Amino acid sequence: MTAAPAAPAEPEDLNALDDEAFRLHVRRWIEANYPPELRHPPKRLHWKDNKVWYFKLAEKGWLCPGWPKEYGGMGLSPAKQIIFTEELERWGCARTNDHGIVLLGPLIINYGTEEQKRYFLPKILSGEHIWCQGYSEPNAGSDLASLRTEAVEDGDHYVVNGQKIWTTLAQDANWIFLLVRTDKQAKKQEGISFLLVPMDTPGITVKPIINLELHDEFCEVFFDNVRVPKRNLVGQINKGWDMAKALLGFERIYLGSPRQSAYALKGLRALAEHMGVWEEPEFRDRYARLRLDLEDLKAFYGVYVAKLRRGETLGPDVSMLKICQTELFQRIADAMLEIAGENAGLLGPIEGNRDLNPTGLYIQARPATIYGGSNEIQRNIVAKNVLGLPG
Amino acid sequence: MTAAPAAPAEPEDLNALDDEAFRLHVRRWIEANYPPELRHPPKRLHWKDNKVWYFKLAEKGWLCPGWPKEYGGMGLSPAKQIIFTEELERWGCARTNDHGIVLLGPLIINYGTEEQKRYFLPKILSGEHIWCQGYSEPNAGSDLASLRTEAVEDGDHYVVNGQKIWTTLAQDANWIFLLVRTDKQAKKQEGISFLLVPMDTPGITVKPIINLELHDEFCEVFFDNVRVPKRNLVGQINKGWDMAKALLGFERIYLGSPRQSAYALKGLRALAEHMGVWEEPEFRDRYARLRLDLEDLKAFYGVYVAKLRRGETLGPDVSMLKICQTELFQRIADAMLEIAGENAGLLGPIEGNRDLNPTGLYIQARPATIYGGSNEIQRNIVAKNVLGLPG
Amino acid sequence: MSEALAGTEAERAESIRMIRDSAAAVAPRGGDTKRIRALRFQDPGYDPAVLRRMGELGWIGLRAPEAAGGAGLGMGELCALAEELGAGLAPEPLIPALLTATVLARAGERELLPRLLAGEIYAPTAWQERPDTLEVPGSPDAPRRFIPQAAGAELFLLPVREGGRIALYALPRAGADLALERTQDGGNFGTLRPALGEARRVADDAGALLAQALDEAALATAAYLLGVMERSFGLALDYLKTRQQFGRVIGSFQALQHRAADLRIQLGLTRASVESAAAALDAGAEGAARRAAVSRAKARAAEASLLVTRQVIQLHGGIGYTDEYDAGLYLRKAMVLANQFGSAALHRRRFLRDAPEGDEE
Amino acid sequence: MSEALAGTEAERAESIRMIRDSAAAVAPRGGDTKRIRALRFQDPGYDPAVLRRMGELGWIGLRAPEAAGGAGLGMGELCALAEELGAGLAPEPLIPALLTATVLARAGERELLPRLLAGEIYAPTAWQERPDTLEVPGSPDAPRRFIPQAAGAELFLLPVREGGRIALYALPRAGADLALERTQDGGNFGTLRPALGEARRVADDAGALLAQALDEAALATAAYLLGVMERSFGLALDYLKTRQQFGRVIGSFQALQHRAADLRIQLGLTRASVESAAAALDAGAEGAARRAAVSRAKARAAEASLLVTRQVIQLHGGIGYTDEYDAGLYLRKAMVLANQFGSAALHRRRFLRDAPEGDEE
Repeated sequence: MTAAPAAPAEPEDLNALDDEAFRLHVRRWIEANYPPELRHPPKRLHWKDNKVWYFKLAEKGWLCPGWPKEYGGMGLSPAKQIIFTEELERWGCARTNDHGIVLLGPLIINYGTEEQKRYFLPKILSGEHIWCQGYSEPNAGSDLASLRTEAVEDGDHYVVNGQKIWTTLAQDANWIFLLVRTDKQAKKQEGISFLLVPMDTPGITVKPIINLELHDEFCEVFFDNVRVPKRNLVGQINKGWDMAKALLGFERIYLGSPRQSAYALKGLRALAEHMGVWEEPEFRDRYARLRLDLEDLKAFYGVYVAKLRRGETLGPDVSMLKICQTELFQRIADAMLEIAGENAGLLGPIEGNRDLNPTGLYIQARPATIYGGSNEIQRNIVAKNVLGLPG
Repeated sequence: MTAAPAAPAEPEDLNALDDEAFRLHVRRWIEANYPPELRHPPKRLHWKDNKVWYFKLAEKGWLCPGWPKEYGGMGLSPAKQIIFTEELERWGCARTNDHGIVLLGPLIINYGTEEQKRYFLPKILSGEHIWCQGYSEPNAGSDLASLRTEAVEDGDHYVVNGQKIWTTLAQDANWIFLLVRTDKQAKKQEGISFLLVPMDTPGITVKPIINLELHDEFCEVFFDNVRVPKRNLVGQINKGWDMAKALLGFERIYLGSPRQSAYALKGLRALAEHMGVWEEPEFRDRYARLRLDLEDLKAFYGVYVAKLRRGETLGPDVSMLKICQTELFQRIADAMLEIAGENAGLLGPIEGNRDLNPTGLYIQARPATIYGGSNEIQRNIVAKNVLGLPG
Repeated sequence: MSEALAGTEAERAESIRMIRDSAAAVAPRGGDTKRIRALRFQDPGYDPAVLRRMGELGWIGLRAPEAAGGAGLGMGELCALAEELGAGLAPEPLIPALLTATVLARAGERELLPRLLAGEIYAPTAWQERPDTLEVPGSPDAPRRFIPQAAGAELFLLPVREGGRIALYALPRAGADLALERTQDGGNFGTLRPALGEARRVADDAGALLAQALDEAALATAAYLLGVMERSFGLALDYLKTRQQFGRVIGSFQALQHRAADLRIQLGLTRASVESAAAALDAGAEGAARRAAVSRAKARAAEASLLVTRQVIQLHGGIGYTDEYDAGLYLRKAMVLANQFGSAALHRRRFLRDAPEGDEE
Repeated sequence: MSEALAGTEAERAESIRMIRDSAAAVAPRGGDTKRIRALRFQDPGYDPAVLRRMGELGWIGLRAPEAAGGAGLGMGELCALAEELGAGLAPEPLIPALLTATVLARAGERELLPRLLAGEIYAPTAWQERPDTLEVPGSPDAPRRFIPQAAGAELFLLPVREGGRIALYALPRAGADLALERTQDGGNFGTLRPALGEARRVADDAGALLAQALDEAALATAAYLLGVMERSFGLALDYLKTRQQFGRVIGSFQALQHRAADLRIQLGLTRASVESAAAALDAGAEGAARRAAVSRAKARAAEASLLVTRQVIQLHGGIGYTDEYDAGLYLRKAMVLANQFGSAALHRRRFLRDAPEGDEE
């Protein structure tokens, strides 16, 4: 791939471009418009820091690559969405507060009423509503069957009581979409519904969780007799989990994107050069193994991208990508720590150089195998749903 | 440790020697008496090949280190038994057909009648009875609860029907000791009894199994209405498994002896020199890891030997040694195969040199993690009986 | 040979599907271990009639140009074929036979070629002077080692350095100083002491062609190993689903489930690696990029095939260690092929040397 | 120092048991993370009063000869103590303080020594000029790096090469060019630019003593890491036994059980490695054998402590990733200490160089 030539006029239909042209077109715009000081942020950014980028995307009409054009999205094919994401990742663009874009929007588009579509979608596009996602609970992480936050009918309202956890950037959001239990008798994932709730409703308390990065990316959100109008229910009552699950499928390939490991491997190389071990044969063999793992991960990822390109849907085997990617990321981070000498103990980067940050990466790599369905759960899925093993 | 000086007279009480003196005494005798052509046999030897060594040991009175002196054994303390075994392993002595010595003898000494002791023990010491062990069954390898070979009372006989498998050197044996089910109603390991059966009893068929070493070390043994006199029952009826299990404890530390891995690591070094990779830093790092694993395994093994020396009994944590030892052995064998180039495909040793036998070792290492309770079972034991994790 | 193959993606996929189908007729996936066992541990270690049949099907000439009587197909097709043969454990030396035929066809030799393409004569290339190498020194008198299934050879193709070039000689088996050693899979390796007096020169300058063909053989071997892994894993999967212990099917134990998942991931990575490397070659990758693609696939296949085949023994427990059970056949085949045309260590080193670094690789 | 300690096996065991008991009073096993948290991320990163208490208990002088006011105890005692401190995550720089005191005591210095032994003054040795080394170049002006808990130092001990010898200088903190960096565990590393004009020479020829004491510090650090691993693993074990998911205690899932078993094995190996190394030193091992024993233990502890502490995060899932939960404290402590006094890679190389080969090792 070569450097982008001079910019042509904006094409009418981005989907009509061939993949390479589309990629270059997107790349050019990102490189010209992304705030350079926000490249490769070491931590997830808060709204106050990333909104400039959110609004730039919104202004360009590129905020919602996956939404249909009629709702203000780019209407990109799955293959083009992947390229779009790859280009964002390649340039080290920060994730925005994107739960409205990635999860809620598609859900409303698929299951919402006309009124919900008209009310909520434009406010996501404008940045007026910033959403957060209330799925996980203290006793229901990978196990939604144990969901306990409940919504009880009371006239034309539901009354919500309970607690959510690992709610990403809840302190930045003014709305939350929730999975709540509406039928206590129902078994397993039945009896769960999907509710939209303004964060300023009385009875909601947000408590940030400081994580090992010493960052408050996640929150606990408490619900104490929170009254939610019934019109804020999306889709059928007691069918919330089915809807939510249907939308997780497409997200899963992103957890397997090799970009994170590719970025980490560059960091490993830079660190090895800094530490003077780059030319050591012991290190080179280890590095070669990691590079080969990365290249094979890219090829493996390519298999799934090709499926999307052919219009196929992804099966449970995409879990394998997530396992590969996250564990490779960790092995690279582990290698960084091991060659860093005493720098492995520093709280910040080496000599203040953000490209030499073994400890930051080591800690950042820890949750990769936990979130998005822990790798233990992913292996269960592979065993049962791919290999057909019992129980 | 230095070379042995000139031989002193045979001491009266070997237990009275200090450990170093005992070790040298044993070493000297082994080096002088062990048939050199049988050192480090690549495969388990048959009776016709190893009986010369059996008789040498018998003649010296050293056949049964663990038996009390009154029954013709050496009466060694556990610590001295370990030294004795270490010295046999160090010199690469072949295992004899030792099931009578190691397993049956102690069982009869502990649980047998006076008549059984008087009849059977001398015939083990003389080599007249060569025993094999009938525990495993096709559907009860690591799972004795599933034992199906049954013994039904008929007058003063039991009638045995069923099948044993993985019976080591059954084709060499003239007696077999059996675990049989005598109570079908009993649960789990209850209802199992211990029977002694001459191999020439009508209804017994022995079928050797060719293993991946292309060797017939193991056999299947079939029982078709085999009549066994009731006097051949050892211990209480339906308590056979308890007795058998009590004797396995002491055996387990041997499965964790570092000698096998130490021998393999020497082979790895010789192969690395032969292949010209000995000086390569990539190889040296790998070799260093394996050597460190071996040295730490030796230290870990030492912890258990020290316990025995202090007269303590070994708990379920000794399973950890077996896991460490067998998996290290395999990793060394794997490394050999990987550096062997195309020699990794040879059926025999490289250039006929028995010290350069990567494929022999690679295949030999496979069952190490299967026999003696598979490593999966061992990990279950550690989790449940050492760490107290639930069922 | 380094030019991109013609055809759309769909046409390529169809061509690859066809070759798989035809392979299944000769070497059914894991279906004929009785035949495999009957041929083990005796000379020549394979069935010459089956090798002839492979010739008739155009497989030996699969990579030879159509003008030379070959099929002119791509690495995609060769890898698909090799994978099927691996899954069927076919002991016939197709890859060495194809190596010789490809080199001679590309070098313009036309006299021997027809009989080689037809599988009438098995003529392995005796290029290797030491273990674990892809280099061809071409010493006139150094013994040539590790010649696959040499017991069945009628002729050896002998690369010999003459000045700066590698010439090729054809040396008849009859009268040649050939020593045979049995291999784990029941076949054999030959060691040949060259005697050029008996040999006939058949090509003048084939060094580059040979290097290229050795790389293709390395990639095809990776594909063969992929087939071996897959069938081996399939055996374990069947066992996990049927074997009972402690009153449960053992495949319901989570530790075994997770191990099976990890092996399945290795299969996925190996397939992606081999197929993307084949696609890169068929798209015209040259020089360092070509070598890097091959090395990546071979390094993966070598390591993963050893891992999978030995873990499959472990998943079976005792029965996996019997020669009667088929798991051992796959283990032994992986032992023979893992390091052929370069070990994982060799290919890792070569990959790091040749692979482009940076964002756009 | 390289002479064997007196005492029977039982006497040694009793002495080691006593030191463990006294440690528990100051640094209860995993019992006081509130104190630990209160000291994090502010200077000096530990409690000077606790360091003084350690001095009063004779810990700083544990390895110093009795004639010099020390306790003259063995590495067995030091490792037991360090292990307890690790289990309690004690942030007080006992090992660096002991390093300085031991070197000065053995070198015959008696002026500073009493206050150092008493813990009144913290005087780390500023020996390190680059990361991941055990060598002491003693350049007069090169910055000395990675000085543990330097924010609390009143004095630095500065090794300086003079001719073929390493002399020791005492450099007061006041006025010294010292830069501080925070560490993951909430403590700090100092970088000191030496200014010998302000320093006073306190020993003439301490190179060999320093090398020996650095090895002892490396082994003590391995023991500290053993304690860290043990408590970290204990946390996970408790969690596995209580946390419910899918209607079951998660410790009943076999995949987690097997992982826990593997971590327990690493604990067993690390303990065996550290204790056998300490015993070897106490039995009088010298030179290469002494270095090999230390390197073996430190290599194991470095790798195993990183493995265990990060696996413990994984076994906890989300909660393990919160700063509020204690699992992270152990992870961070292992990050700081794993490579201190030599990384696993450095010690593996040194082991291979120094360890005797052969049957009787």
